[in-house]
Amino acid sequence: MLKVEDLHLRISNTDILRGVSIEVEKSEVVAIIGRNGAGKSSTFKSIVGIYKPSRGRIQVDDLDIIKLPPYQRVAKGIGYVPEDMRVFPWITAKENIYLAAYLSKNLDKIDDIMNMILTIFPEIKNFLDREGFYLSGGEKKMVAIARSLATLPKYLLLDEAFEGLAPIVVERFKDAIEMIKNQGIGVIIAESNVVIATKIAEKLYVLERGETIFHGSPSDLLNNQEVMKILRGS
Amino acid sequence: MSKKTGRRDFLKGLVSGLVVGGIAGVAGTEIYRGLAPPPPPVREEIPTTPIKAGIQAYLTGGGALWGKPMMQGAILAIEEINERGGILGRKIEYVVKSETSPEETVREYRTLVLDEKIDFYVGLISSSNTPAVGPVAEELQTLTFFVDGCTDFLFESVVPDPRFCFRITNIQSADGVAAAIGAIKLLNLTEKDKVRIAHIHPDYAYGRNAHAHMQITFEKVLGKDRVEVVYEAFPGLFKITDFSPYITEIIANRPDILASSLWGADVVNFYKQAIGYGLFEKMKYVSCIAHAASPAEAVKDFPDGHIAGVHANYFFLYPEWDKYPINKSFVNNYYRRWGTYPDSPSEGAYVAVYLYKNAVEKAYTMIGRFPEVDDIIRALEGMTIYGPAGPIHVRAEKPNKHQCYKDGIVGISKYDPRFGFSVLDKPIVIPISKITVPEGWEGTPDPKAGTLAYSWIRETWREGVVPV
Amino acid sequence: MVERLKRFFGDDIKTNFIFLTIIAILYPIIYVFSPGWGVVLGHGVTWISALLGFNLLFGYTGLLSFGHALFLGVGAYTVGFMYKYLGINNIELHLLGGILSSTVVALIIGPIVVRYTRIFFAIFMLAIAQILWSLYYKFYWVTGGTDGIKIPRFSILGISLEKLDFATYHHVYFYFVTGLTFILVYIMWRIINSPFGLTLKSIRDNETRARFIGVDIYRARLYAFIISAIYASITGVLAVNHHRLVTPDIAYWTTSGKVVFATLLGGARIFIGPIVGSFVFHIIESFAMKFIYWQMVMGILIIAIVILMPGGIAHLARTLVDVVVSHRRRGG
Amino acid sequence: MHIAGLGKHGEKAWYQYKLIRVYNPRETIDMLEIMDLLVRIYNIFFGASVLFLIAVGLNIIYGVMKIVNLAHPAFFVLGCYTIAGTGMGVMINIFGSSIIPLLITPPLLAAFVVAVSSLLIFPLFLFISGKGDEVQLLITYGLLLIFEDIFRLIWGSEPLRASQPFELAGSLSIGEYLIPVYNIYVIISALVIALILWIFLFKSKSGLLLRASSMDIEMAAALGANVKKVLLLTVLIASFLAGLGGGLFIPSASAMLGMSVEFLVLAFVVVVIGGLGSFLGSLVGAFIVSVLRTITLILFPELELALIYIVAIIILTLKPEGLGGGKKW
Repeated sequence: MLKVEDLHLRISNTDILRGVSIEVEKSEVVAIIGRNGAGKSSTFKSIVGIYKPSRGRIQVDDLDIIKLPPYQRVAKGIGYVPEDMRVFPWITAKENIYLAAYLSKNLDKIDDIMNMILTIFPEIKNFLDREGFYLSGGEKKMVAIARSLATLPKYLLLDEAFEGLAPIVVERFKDAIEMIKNQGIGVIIAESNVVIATKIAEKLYVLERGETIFHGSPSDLLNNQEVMKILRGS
Repeated sequence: MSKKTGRRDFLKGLVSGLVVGGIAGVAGTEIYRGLAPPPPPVREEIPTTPIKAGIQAYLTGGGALWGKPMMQGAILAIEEINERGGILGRKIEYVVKSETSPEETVREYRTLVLDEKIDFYVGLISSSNTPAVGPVAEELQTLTFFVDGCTDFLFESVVPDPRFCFRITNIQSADGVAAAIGAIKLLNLTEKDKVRIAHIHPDYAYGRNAHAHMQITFEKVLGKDRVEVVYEAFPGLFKITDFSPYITEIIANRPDILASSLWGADVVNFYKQAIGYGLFEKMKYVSCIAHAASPAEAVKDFPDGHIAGVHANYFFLYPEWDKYPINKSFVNNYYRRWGTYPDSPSEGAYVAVYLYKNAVEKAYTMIGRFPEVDDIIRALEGMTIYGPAGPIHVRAEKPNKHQCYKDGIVGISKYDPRFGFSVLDKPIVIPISKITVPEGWEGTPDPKAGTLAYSWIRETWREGVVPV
Repeated sequence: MVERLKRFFGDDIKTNFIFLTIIAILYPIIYVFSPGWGVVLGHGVTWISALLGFNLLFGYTGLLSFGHALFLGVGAYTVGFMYKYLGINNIELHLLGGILSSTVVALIIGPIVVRYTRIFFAIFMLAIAQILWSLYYKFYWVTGGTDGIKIPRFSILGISLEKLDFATYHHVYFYFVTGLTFILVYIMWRIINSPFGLTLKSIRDNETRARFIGVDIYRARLYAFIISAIYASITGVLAVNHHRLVTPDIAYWTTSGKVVFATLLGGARIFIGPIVGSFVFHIIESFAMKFIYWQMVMGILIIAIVILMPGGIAHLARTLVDVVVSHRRRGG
Repeated sequence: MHIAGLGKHGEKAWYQYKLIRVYNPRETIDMLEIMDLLVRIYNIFFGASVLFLIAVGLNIIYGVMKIVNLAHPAFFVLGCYTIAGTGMGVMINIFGSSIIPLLITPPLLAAFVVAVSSLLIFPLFLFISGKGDEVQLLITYGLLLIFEDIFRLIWGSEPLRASQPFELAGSLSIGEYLIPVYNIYVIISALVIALILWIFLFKSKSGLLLRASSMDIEMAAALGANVKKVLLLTVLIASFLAGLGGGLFIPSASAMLGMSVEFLVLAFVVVVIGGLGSFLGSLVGAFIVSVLRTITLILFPELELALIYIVAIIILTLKPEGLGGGKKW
């Protein structure tokens, strides 16, 4: 279980997070919903270790990782796909994946990893030798997720996974997420679109101004007028 | 007026008599016997506080080959004087500051005068720095001996009527002219139909002056149409460590001689790299300055048979030791104190301190109390003393007032196994009176080269005649 | 009370004037004890203009110029050429010439360089400054090369200072420059607190948002660049009248480094920062120069100050006031 | 005509040269002009080799850490001083005057010493990585100043030489021309170093990591890269290369205080022309700067320094990422 408790984050005198708590089981898809600037990305970056929270706990399978530097969190099973994908532009898609496997010391299992990736995203085969810079948005997304999978994570954090994608492609990614979940990986999606989130996730958290203001099932959320009002931004 | 003429006549006799024949003629057992008689009994109380000297020398970078010996020369003189009881009983203390770019050098100079409150100053190598410090010295009214920084500009255009500045080393024009005449004589250039000349000089006052004066001398003595300049380069002072592009260009232009005033680290880098390209086998290198400072380091394995200038000043082997004991004892003392042989900057600084001592003592005999700056200056003007390099005379009148003069010396480079470095061989002494603008000459500086000496040579020398 | 104190230590024009007045009162006293330190204060007051100009660009516009020596050089060589070729040594004409020539130079290069930001801007400025430096350095017969151009004492309103003794001359120089600095500080204060100044700050803080609300970023940066150039050239003009020597050193990149360090030392983004920084920098530099290994002393000081005092002296003073005040409040 | 003290070989060459000029002017001059050109090209390669060895480290550090390391040339000069001040003497004691070890060991020793010294200041690099440009520039500038005085403290203020390999290697005579063999050795070594570096960067796993880190080090960390180790590797490689360059270069010149700044100015232009953080750019830039210097020396010496900056500015305006392809290495 990935457990985030009472996370507080301060950056240059501004409170970004003020008590965020999240729980994710393995083989579970969880969505964090919130408007822009609500603290979704900051929560992710705190879990990955890019930001240093001032207070709170982050546990992976009962092991506290908040003191660990980012690269050790990867070894503990945190996989991360940032909002803008950040596929390395001047190396090929294959090298992107290969590097991730190398860094997480999974290079000996690279064949299995490639098999897994190609089952989830068969399309990747077509642009394995293309440099990241020349990939389209959807392709980049696939490579970014594949790259993260190459570290063999237990929990995969997808920041704004569906932003800017055509509706058909969104469907395609929904299937992929389903398949990833079935591998026994817990998937956490940060999402600003409530409709998509409720379709994919089994459990939802709503963030507003750095605080968790709601958690529960999709139907609970849709019925909660108060929270829905905030999310609609009125 | 009559007094003036008298002094001038006296000087004429001095320069032509003493200076030309001085090296062989004069012998003395005691270093520095000034022309003044010994001081009479004390007439007024002399303060016992020490005299404070400021020394400013290149301590780092490409100029350290000059700055270090200069500092050592000054310190040796101070220590000798202190050992014998000081100047009129006053010991000398000293402060050392570093010489760098003109702006910072001026700043350090100000610190010496304003904060350290020095009584007199000995220093400077670079011709960029003396014209920068000169006006400041006049403004701050501090007795200032420039050891080098020999550009003609200083006493011709920057401080044309100095009161407080003096300069020990021979003026640049004498340096460049001596080297060119040395080259003409030692290489028998008069026998050639045409001489192709390449130039390489550092890019500042000294290099530009050296270029002009060597060139005009070649043109005058050999005849203008027999001299062809094939290449000229002015690399920045101590900016270049890899001279190969320059070396290639020089060789590609096929000169007969390469006239150069590179010094310090530049000359070391240049000749080491030039050997690799065989430059020295293709032409004769005519340097006015290469052998002048730290020969053990600067010209350790310099190729034999080239014109070795010593800045027209001093090389420790000359005047020959057995004929001129002042030089012998100086070399011995210097070697005992510092473990190396003295050179042009160390001799210059050494003489500067003794000039001060002699002037103070001379002034004391006249006024009977420890002299003020003005008294010392009056004593210095027109004074002649015997230094390690021979007699040295302080000019009292324009042009180049307060410039010191001594005979120039040029030779041929030759490796000497006794010392383990290249020395000056077959030296020829060039009387200073023949190669420098005489006192009282009224001309105008050449507009192109900027110096009086250039005009003087152009106007008064006869073409095709070796003046010495 | 607390707010007033804090304002006083950062954003109040009075603080700047009081600080300068204190220095001006102390100057003759310091000069009597040590003329050398008097000269150092002279450097300090001379450099304020350039640092104010640099801070307008760096602290208020967010453009790090690593080539401000360019404009100091333009000012300095304008003076050099005015004297060498026209025989002019009136300081007011020098200032006028410096302002004109730096405006021209800024108008030529400004439109190109202000398109760039961050390290590219820094590099661009550095490269252009180095071009001018190498021209000063290489064209010996025009600029005097490394020997430079020597200029005599200046005259004010046609009154020559040539006959004054050293100390009097330096006092005249110091008070002339201080007076000028009062004016320059006031003008800069008005600029920074004008709508134009606020525009600059908004660009610095968030370029995209500024563009979004309709700010002409390019033009605002260009104006700031020109003002900055003029301020820097004034220091160039004054500095060479102080040394009475124009050399390529003043246009070399190390001079640019000094400008950056002195401003950061005082505190960028804070108005009084450059004013304090100018004096403290020159004091530190003179202190370091007393050592044989002065470069090492200077290097260590630079590193230590940048690490330990990232906000500069002005920021430190402000924080100290903060701490003292809150401590007293808690105690009382 | 008598020429004093020329030595047998020298005198012969002197006369030979005169004879050729007098008796056979036309043909020989054509041949000579071609030779002039070849030697100039050879010089350009030598100059470019030295500049490359400095600039490539500067570029690697900028690429990965985004620091314009003003102190980098001081690494190079530290390599020079290590050999000129101490190393060459030690090597001569060990190997006498046998040329091969004297060619090979000094650069390696210098590289080792410089790389180890860089460990001492590594925490400073760690501190400034990610800080503002002004902080980075000032701190590395401070380092440069400190280095200068450390050289003075340890090795004194006089220029130092280690020219034994240069002299032992002698000169190669091509026709009447002589060119120093040592410079050829430097050129070849630089080429070999460039090749090895290329293989490392483009064919090895660590090289892949370095390149990826230069594009997005935060992402590399999120994928499991130990940032500190990456930065350490970067600084070690850069300083190793600088030391290697210094050790290679010094026998043909002399170690001098103030050298760092001279090289900084040139290396900086190389980097700007070639492109910040680009391996290929260091090669291209070094070559261009070397060509420009040679051309200006022949045609317009007054513009020697100005011209390379003017070219740098033109390139910055037209192609701010430089000629080497920018981020692509």
